[in-house]
Amino acid sequence: MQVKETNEFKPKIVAFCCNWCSYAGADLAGTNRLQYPADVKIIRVPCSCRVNPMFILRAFQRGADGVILCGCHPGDCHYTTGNYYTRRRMTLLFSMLDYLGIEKERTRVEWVSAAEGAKFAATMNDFVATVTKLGENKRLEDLRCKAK
Amino acid sequence: MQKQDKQELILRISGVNARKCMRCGKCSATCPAYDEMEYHPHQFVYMVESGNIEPLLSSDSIYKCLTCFACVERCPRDVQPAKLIEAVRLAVIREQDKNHMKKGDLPELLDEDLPQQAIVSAFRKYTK
Amino acid sequence: MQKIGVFVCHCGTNIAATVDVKAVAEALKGEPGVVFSTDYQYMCSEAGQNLIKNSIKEYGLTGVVVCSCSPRMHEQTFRKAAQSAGINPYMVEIANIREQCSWIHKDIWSATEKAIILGKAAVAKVQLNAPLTAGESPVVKRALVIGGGIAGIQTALDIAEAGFEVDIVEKQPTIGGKMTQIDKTFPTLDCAACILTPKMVDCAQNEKIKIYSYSEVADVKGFVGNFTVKIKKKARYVDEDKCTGCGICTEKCPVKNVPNEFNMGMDNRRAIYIPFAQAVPKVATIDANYCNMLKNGKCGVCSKFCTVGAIDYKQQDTIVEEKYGAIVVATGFNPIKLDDFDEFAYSQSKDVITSLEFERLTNAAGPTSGTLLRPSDGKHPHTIVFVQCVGSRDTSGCGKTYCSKICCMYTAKHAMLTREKYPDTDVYVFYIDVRTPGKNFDEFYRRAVEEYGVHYIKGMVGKVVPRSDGTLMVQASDLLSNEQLHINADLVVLAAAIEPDKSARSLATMLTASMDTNDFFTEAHPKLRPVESPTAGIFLSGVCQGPKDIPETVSQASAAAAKVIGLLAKDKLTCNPCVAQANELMCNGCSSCEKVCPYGAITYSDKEFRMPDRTTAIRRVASVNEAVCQGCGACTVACPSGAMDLKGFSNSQIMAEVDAICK
Amino acid sequence: MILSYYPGCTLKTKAKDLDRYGRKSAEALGITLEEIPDWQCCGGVYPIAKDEIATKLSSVRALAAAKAAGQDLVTLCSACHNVLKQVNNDMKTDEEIAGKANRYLGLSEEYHGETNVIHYLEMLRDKVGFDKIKELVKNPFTGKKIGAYYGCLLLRPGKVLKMDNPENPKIMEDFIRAIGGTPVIYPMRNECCGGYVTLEDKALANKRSGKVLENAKDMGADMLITACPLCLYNLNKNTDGYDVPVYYFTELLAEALGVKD
Repeated sequence: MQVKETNEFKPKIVAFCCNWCSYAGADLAGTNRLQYPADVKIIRVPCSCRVNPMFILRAFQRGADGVILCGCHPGDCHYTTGNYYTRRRMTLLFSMLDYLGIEKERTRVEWVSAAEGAKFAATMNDFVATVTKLGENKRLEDLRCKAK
Repeated sequence: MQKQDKQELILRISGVNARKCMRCGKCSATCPAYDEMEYHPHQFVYMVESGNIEPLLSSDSIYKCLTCFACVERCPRDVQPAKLIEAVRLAVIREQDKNHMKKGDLPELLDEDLPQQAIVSAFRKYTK
Repeated sequence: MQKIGVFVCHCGTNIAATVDVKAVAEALKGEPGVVFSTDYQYMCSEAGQNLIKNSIKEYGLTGVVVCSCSPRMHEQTFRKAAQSAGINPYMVEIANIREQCSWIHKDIWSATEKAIILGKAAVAKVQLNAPLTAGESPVVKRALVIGGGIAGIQTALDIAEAGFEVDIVEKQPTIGGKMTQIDKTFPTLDCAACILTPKMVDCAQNEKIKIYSYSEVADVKGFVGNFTVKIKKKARYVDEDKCTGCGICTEKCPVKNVPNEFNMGMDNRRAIYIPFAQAVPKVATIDANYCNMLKNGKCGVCSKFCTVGAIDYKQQDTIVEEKYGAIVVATGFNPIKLDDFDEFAYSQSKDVITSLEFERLTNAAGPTSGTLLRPSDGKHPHTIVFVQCVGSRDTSGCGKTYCSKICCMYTAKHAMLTREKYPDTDVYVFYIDVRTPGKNFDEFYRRAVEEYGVHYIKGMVGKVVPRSDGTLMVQASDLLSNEQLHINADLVVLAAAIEPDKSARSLATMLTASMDTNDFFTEAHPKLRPVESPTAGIFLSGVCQGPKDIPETVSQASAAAAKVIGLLAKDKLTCNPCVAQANELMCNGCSSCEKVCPYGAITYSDKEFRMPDRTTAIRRVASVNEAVCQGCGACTVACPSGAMDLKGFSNSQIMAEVDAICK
Repeated sequence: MILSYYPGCTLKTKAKDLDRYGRKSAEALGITLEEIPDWQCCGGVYPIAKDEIATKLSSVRALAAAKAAGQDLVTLCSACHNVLKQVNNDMKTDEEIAGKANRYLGLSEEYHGETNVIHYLEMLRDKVGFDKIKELVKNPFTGKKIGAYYGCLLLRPGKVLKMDNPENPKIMEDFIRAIGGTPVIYPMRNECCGGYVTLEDKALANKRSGKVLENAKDMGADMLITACPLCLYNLNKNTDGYDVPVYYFTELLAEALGVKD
């Protein structure tokens, strides 16, 4: 296995994708071989509304540099109303995180349908670029977790 | 003024979103001053939307609108054509020396029964 | 601690070309709980599956991680393999290293690194997996159809055809719905009664179908496969079993001035009535608002003339309780009220009518026996103006924002029939757009114009002025010639927008079925599940879901029936085991979860708990109905005390994944 | 009951009858109309444009005066009613206009549309009640076929004025019934008489008024009533051949109540 230069900053990005639209959109990006950085790691959830703010705080505590939530477009939620809850909850959470010093650019909610492979890839490229520009996230990170 | 600036001016003064129009023509169907107008209410909406303002500015139609609001009341899309016509008229008379009615014209137009209301209204509509 | 086996798939070169699969298998060996890790060329092949099965047995694995393609692809395959080797299928997790790794990265080093992290996350999750058992619930093999119009009739007939029992609840005294009022149907112009009434009779004669006419749904409890429904049978003061429908009572009744709703109030009926000759059931009904006997105890004429003693003035509303496996909503529509459109003078002139009233004026069973006569003076109209889009596509707040879809076609039909029957009549149609997407629809409309000489005018009517000579001055715009027209008409026909029946909203609440802002029921998926409500076991038929014409309604009705049959054909329903679960000890009874649940799956009950000091306390706690819960997880986040969790996607599992990714 | 009253310029000059009979009738109905001090002309037409502030100020002053008195503001002239209600609505709902107007006026207390503006007819309907008027009528117009002429200013825009159904109003018909007359419903009753355009285009006003009168006559009206001096002027100028006299509704009210001198 070749060894790579690791001087450049590689952000840690957690992406929560709902099972019905966005996870399928991510699969479609793969099927179409649309590239986006390997820094993005996807966690599958049944619906974007399953994402507890706790998970996002946990990600930042463990050293994530950015967290993105993807769900079905408003009105298209598999569970009818889940993404509306997401939208409201995350608006609140993100402004609180901003207050705590985690820039608004590090958090994002995007609607990606199962047909929008290209949008998924573009969104991830854009998000990674944005977070990379901001650099490492120092806020909320708990170094005790890191030591292990 | 550029074509686009004029369009923006009209839309800003009127507060109307001309894009809501679905071209049903109910405004013109209901307009009591239709026959007197060169451009009819639905044409105002369409021409403002497409930025074709110049012909409206120079047309007498803007002084024929009775501001009776029939078109506003009955428009199924809430476009409010009368407000657009008012805005075009204001765009004209707000320019210097473009008052539609001069004070000197007045005595000739008056008769002894004419209520004050008509005179103040006309001044408001025709002059700046 | 689980004993976990890791299986890394090459997928030929799909994965192996960009991910060093051996390195992945090697790296995951060191993860906690992993007792076996290997790679293989095609894990989904028979040989690959056998490798998993044999390893489970050989190493006594309790959990399996497969690093392969998307779980949307082969999760089921690997779960089945694991199950056949004796472990719970939900102890399998997939790390998606193809669609979300090898296919999108070119650099082997970073792709491999990512694949390892995804593998670690899957291992971390599996550590916390618990065996899940999909619950089963029995299916009551009987369906309920709410609404007995053409939609409900077709659905019921199709379900009965498949051998299942089905009940129709209809609030009117007869089934048949709006179609009974229609004269001819577009685009073929066959008579509505001729094609509808045989179906109504079929319903009455089919022993699998039971009709609750003059009845309403009063309450719905339960869930897919097992609904309990209370049906209110309104008192009709006539014994349905005894009444033969001879009609003598309806001739003898002295109260003659009741507006006849079947003819849109354009003529009168008696206080005891049968809505129309082909009514099903053909049973008389007493209108309590008008009957002298019921109002003040003075009359009793119908009872005297009834030869079978069917009249029962003491009849009361009764409640019937039935169990159903599936419910079909077919509540239909009504034209909107035109109070806010009086520029068309609807309330000022009898000769300004709605299209449905026009149907009655041209129907042989209507108030004029099918001769087109003006309601005001009974004369033939010579100039008729049709106005389209009255209250449709209206965002001003007076009407409906949507297109009512059927008006263009029925107006073309009305115009054409008028010109055919009365060639001396001038017919004008004012339109904004003519919308004719349907088989033979545009041809039909063009025939009205080209063969029948109907004047189609692009524009709208702005004002209708009735005059003392009985004419109607119609002021309108002709946008193509840029003129304002003044037409002296004898009759003006308004194509009023249609809206869902008023009963739909309260019904939706009972069914916990969702509705859009216009009170149309929403479908589970607008393209792929158009006849199902998002609420399991509730199906949609006809206009209750959105405006549609008869051919569309009938196809949707049959589609809904097919879905119901598919459900009723099962003896038991397998539930999704990944559902919410309330920890009763932590629940504080706040109802937050209940409020966000889109399915009404959460209920509260008082339970007795042993307290640490050996006393007992009664607390209100949530419980989830596993047959109803769809597993979205909205409640888990809404719960302030953390009592609610989602099986298969638990808080701890997801956080373990987060930890693994961020390490 | 004491209410603030905004007469408007025309009622002080050409339309003194509208004002005089209105006050007398109010008195007979037990209502005191307090003319607000130092009112200025409303301008006759509502300034529609979003950026018109100065032209709305006289109305805002009147509205603020009524607010200070803690009373509803009654108008009698259709035009004043229209202007005051629409400006009031702006002050209530359009922050930009309200902000500018308040900064300009520098009132001791900012005005944000708190005053309830009602037309005299609404006062009769909602404060007095047509049933009560019916009881107080001494000289009923029995057998008289009276057409109500609403024109445009009383009803439109319906969403702002909220006086009655703008397409099928009944407040004036109910009034006619209350004073013992028979209302004649004719569809042109809410169409424009020609308005201020009469000043420079007599032909247009003649045509519009003619249509109204023709329809009213055709539907059997012996006379028309109106609340607007300009409507009265336009209709009266063009009655040729129709023979339908036009009166202020307050004149009929005063006569019915027996307070017309």
